[in-house]
Amino acid sequence: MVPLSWYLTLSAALFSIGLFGVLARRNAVAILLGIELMLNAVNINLVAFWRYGDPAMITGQVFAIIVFAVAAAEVAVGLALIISVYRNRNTVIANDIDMLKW
Amino acid sequence: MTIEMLIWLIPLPPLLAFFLIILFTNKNKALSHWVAVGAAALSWLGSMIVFMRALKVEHLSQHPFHSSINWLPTADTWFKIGILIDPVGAATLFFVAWTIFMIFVYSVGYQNFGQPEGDHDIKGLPPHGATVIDPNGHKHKVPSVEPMYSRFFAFLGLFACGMYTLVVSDNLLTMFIGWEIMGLCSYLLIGFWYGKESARNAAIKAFMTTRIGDVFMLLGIAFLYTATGTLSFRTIFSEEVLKALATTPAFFGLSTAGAIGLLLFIGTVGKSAQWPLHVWLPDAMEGPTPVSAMIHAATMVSAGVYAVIRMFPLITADFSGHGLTPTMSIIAFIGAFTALFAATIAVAQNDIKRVLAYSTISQLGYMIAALGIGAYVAGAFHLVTHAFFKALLFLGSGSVIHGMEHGVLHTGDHNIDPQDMFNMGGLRRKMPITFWTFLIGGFALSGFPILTAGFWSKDEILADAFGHGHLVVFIVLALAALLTAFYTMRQISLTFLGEPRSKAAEHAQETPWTMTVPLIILAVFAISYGWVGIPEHFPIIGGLIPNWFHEFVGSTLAEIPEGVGFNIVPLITSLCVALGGLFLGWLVYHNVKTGAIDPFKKPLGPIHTLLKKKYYFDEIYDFLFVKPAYWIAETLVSKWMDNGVIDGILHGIAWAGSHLGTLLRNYIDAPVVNGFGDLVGEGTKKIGASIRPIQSGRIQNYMLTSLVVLIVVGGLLYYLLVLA
Amino acid sequence: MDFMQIIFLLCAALILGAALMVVTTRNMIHAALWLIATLFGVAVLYVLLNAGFLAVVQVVIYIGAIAILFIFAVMLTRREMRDQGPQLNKGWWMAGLISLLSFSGLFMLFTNWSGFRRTMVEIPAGLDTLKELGLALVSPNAFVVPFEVASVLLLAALIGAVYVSFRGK
Amino acid sequence: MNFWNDPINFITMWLRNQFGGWGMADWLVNVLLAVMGIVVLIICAMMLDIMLVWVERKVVARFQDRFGPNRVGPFGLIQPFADIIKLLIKEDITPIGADRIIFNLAPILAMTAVLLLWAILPLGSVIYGVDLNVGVLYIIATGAIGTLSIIMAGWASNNKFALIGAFRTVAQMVSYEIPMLVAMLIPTILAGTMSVNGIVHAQNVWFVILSPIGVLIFIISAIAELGRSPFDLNEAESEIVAGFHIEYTGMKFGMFYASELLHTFTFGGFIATLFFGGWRGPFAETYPLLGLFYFFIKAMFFYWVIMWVKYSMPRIRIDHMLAFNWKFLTPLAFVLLIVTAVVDKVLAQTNYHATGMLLANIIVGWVTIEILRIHARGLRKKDDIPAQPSTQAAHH
Repeated sequence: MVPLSWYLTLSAALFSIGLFGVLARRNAVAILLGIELMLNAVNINLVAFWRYGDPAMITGQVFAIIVFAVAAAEVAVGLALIISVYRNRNTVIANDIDMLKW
Repeated sequence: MTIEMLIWLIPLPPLLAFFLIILFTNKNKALSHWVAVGAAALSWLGSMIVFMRALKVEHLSQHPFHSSINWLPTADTWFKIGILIDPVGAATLFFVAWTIFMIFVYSVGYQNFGQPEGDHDIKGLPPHGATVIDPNGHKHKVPSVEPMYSRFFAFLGLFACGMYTLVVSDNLLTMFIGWEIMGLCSYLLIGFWYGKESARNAAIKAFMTTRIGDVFMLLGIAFLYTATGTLSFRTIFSEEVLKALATTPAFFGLSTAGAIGLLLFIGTVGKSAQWPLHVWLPDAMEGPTPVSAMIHAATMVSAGVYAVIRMFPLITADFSGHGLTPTMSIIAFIGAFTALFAATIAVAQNDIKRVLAYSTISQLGYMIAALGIGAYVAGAFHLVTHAFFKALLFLGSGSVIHGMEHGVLHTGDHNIDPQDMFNMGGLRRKMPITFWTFLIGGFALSGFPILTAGFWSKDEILADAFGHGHLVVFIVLALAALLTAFYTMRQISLTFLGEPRSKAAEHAQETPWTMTVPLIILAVFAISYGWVGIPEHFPIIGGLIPNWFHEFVGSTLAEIPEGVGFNIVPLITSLCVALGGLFLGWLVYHNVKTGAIDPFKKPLGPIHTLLKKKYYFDEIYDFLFVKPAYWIAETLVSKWMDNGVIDGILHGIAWAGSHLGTLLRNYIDAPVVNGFGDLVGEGTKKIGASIRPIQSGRIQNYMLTSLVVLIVVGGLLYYLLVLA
Repeated sequence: MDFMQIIFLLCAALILGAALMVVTTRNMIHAALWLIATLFGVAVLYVLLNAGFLAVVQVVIYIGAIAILFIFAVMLTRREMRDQGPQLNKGWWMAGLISLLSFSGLFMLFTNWSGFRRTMVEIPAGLDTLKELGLALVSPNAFVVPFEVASVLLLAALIGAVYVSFRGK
Repeated sequence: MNFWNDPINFITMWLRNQFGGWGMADWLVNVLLAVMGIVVLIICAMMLDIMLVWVERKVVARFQDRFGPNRVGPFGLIQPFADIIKLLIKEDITPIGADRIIFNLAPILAMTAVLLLWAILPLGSVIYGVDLNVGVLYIIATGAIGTLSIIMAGWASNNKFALIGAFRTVAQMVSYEIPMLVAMLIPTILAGTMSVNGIVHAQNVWFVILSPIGVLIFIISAIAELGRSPFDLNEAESEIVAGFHIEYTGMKFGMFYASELLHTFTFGGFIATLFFGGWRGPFAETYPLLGLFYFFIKAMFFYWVIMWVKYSMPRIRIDHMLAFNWKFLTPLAFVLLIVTAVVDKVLAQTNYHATGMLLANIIVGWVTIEILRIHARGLRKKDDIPAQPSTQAAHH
């Protein structure tokens, strides 16, 4: 049988990879991809803890579903923003989108 | 639905109608009056159901319909409001519902619904009539519809709501609220034709005058609340509370109960137009006639008497049965005096509605006097019968005026006042339904023996006064009754009998069914309602019908008052004054010719003028109160105190402040405070400029930075807290 | 090493490998497709964890909607499709360091603490987790409020996305 | 255990004993059996697919007043094999600039998405791949994979028409997924389970009687999901030549073609399963092979219905297609879902369940038609009567 710590390690690795993607990629879409990876890492954690905890307590799955909803909303709005920025500034490089200063 | 729930709901439909009409339907006349009349019908239906149920309950006074809710938190208790229907309430509800409903229906006709829009009617003035062209090409002048038709029904609805609230209340506060709603509505309705200056003044006068009474009433309520901690009738009228109130002295040698009663009574004086606050009521005739009926018969003035009846146990708390208490004496005096005083004025008035107005004051005086001498049932009885026949008379007079206006429009002679009785005459042929119903009402008012309701109620008051030995009151009231019969017959004769004294009267016309049907219904009540209160000891017919009213209403009191034993003196008196007065009136006025002056003018001379000028009360009040008030306001307060003293002080302060400000600015603010502020600002700016490059606007940099900081701090904490 | 462990390790390899490709590949379309592979792997993990519903939902939402959206977005921001120039920014070594640090920190925690279960809990016979999940989502005693809030969030996101990306007329 | 009562289990048991007798480990036997089952199912499906080519060609010919294939073999039955040979020997071209891996992966994924559906399709009372407790969602999930295959094909071809075709397809499929899912939730509610098997078992009364409008919505969105006429915008010849598979040749194109046909048949099967009792029929419980027969009859019928629609309807415009979905089908589906849920809850334990449900559907349908009529009248009024200067004033 697979111990719980394996899942957690996998989740941590996935999370770190996602984090790297968020921090290092230049393309804003790629940053969002990284965020998706991180969210999935979280979901693995939630479901694994549900399964290795008390399966009658459904909380882990519910949280996972809510994370799904949040992910969907985040992608929809995020991509809309990126496309909108792309139309106005003709770029999707995150570091070029630096209007948010002063 | 429980009956209590139904009672809660009774005041609601007219209120809803008010808001509906004001907010939504005011553009549509038909819809508006349907809403209003429908609401009145609903309330009427509810009231009738309540009344019928009340009749079925045995010992209603012990188990009245009562329910209350917590309303206002007062420290650790609740101020409760609720509804209460005991026998008095039920009887009042009965006549209130009927008259209000009738008045609503009547208004549809009175305000000329269905007639064309006026030629040059404007809002705020009575309609002037419209020109129509018939198929033959002839032009006719016909009455035009009231321009503010919907608004009128809205006000009527609010008014009805106030009255119902007052009747079903179980405590003084909500009763007072209903009372004040009516005060507002009477102001709005009297000034309904606000384009007329007289209407404006009348409205203000009515509002101000009743306000005097209301202030005292509010004082009384406050006093009562301080003394007992409650305003609920049932609690106040419990034996221990009454006893405590009766035995606690207040001021001027009055007991607390007496003092409160007196204060509350002053409210009644204002509302029911008793001397000396009677002056507003005749002027209130400026409003449309249904309003007059509403105010003078069914609702507002009755509300005053109703309040006294309600508070009767309190007023008579220290009444032992012999010898009136000071409060009661005052009440009896004012009532009796008003009864006679107003009756004398009524004799000399020519305006058909003014006669009725003074008659109302007089009759209310009757009731107040009856209550003052402890004749509880008689007062209540007269209240009910009076409501019916006075509503009938007012509506009848409205019908007459309406018919006359039709004649005026027809002839086109606008110099003729359609309300002046000397312009009428002979209308019995033109307006038969109005005539007969008016006759019934008039006879009831005069106390025409046996047949009419007025006779029984008046007779009971007289009998009570005589039987309990209040001879002065008895004589004054008998005199007043004589005068009442006289001026009633004078009115009937001048209006309906004889020959027409003007072109307008010749062309008067019977009014539409919406006006006559209420007249007929009310006429039925004006006759038949007396039969429920025939004393048991009356010769021949006494005992044929049980004296239901006495038992029913009387049971409201802790102990049912003894019916007065039969005595021939008051009966004879009342027969004499009624018949004599009627005969006298007919004798003098049955054949007044066109253009004739009042036959009484010459023999009475200056007394007639005095009466006609209403004892110069308006002028006296003007000199005593209004002028000084103007002087105080304009000269004393405005010119001297406000402009001189207060403004002077203010100007001085302003001058000093201005100079001080200049000093502070030049020597403290500019160098010290500003200098410091500028220093801080410049410093911040410089620091900001030096660390600005950190904020690159690049989101990944931010995140990287924050994560580095997080890891460093987290590592540090871990090292410090866990490892060390 | 039993059958389950083999499957798990295969899955983990797929997930991590694909995830690494997601963050390193130069071609954005490929990155999105690698993301899909990652998500598939995660779906299989859910199946291993007896959360079949979540697995299917994962496929429906992530692959059917989110990944498609990504591909659309990549195509709409077309100039970047040519994939010239570096795909990582100047601070990538710092980012890598931080990621590595966070992973090693978490890994240290996992290895140092021995309280984790080594085997799955038996799901009680007769316990239908799907039904339980459904009830929990709409039961007032459980998660109906978060659930509704999530739905409102989705609606807001829908309107917001349309508004933000709408070109106007 | 009788073969006729439970053929699959009979064979499985027999094989298990056989393998066990050879000394295999248990898990190995399980894996082996599963693989065998999958292979058998896929082979059956593919064989069916080949026949479907013939059916399609025959039916379209009859619709167009032709004979169709009639030269190769009796009734042209061998024609599909000839087609396959032709496709196999054609040159396999991968265009320059194409994304090679993705380009080759796409047709495989397209076929996979269809075959995945067969895993949960109950062919008889005991003949099915797996009884998934989230079966209804699974259908949507595989649909997502189909979408993915098309967008991959469109993008990897490095061709404008292909990309536009893929965009259109994705827009269409993602949109019509919603009414389809909602329509599938109706049998879910009525049966109280998402398992496709459970839904079949719950259909003592065919759900088409309980929810005729649900069937309509499902069929329409299924046609759109399949990308068949009148929703075949992804391969509209007059506009974008051939859409997403413009660059595909030989067997790669054949895969798309075959997947489309099989997909259609599969959806015919799901229509039958979800709303028309699936394999149910007289004696189907005792003799599952009879159920198999019933199932194929029904599935073929709906396959034919979809063809019927395809060959008798013109293609609609893309904005009409999207407007139809978002402004009509989706709201209607949601209204129907809510009504179904409420009526089901209210009448669940009563005898009027079926009647009430039918009545509710009729009312919903009637209201829909009324609203459409009023809307159409408004549109006509707006179109027909141009604003004219009022001539009435002259008369006064």
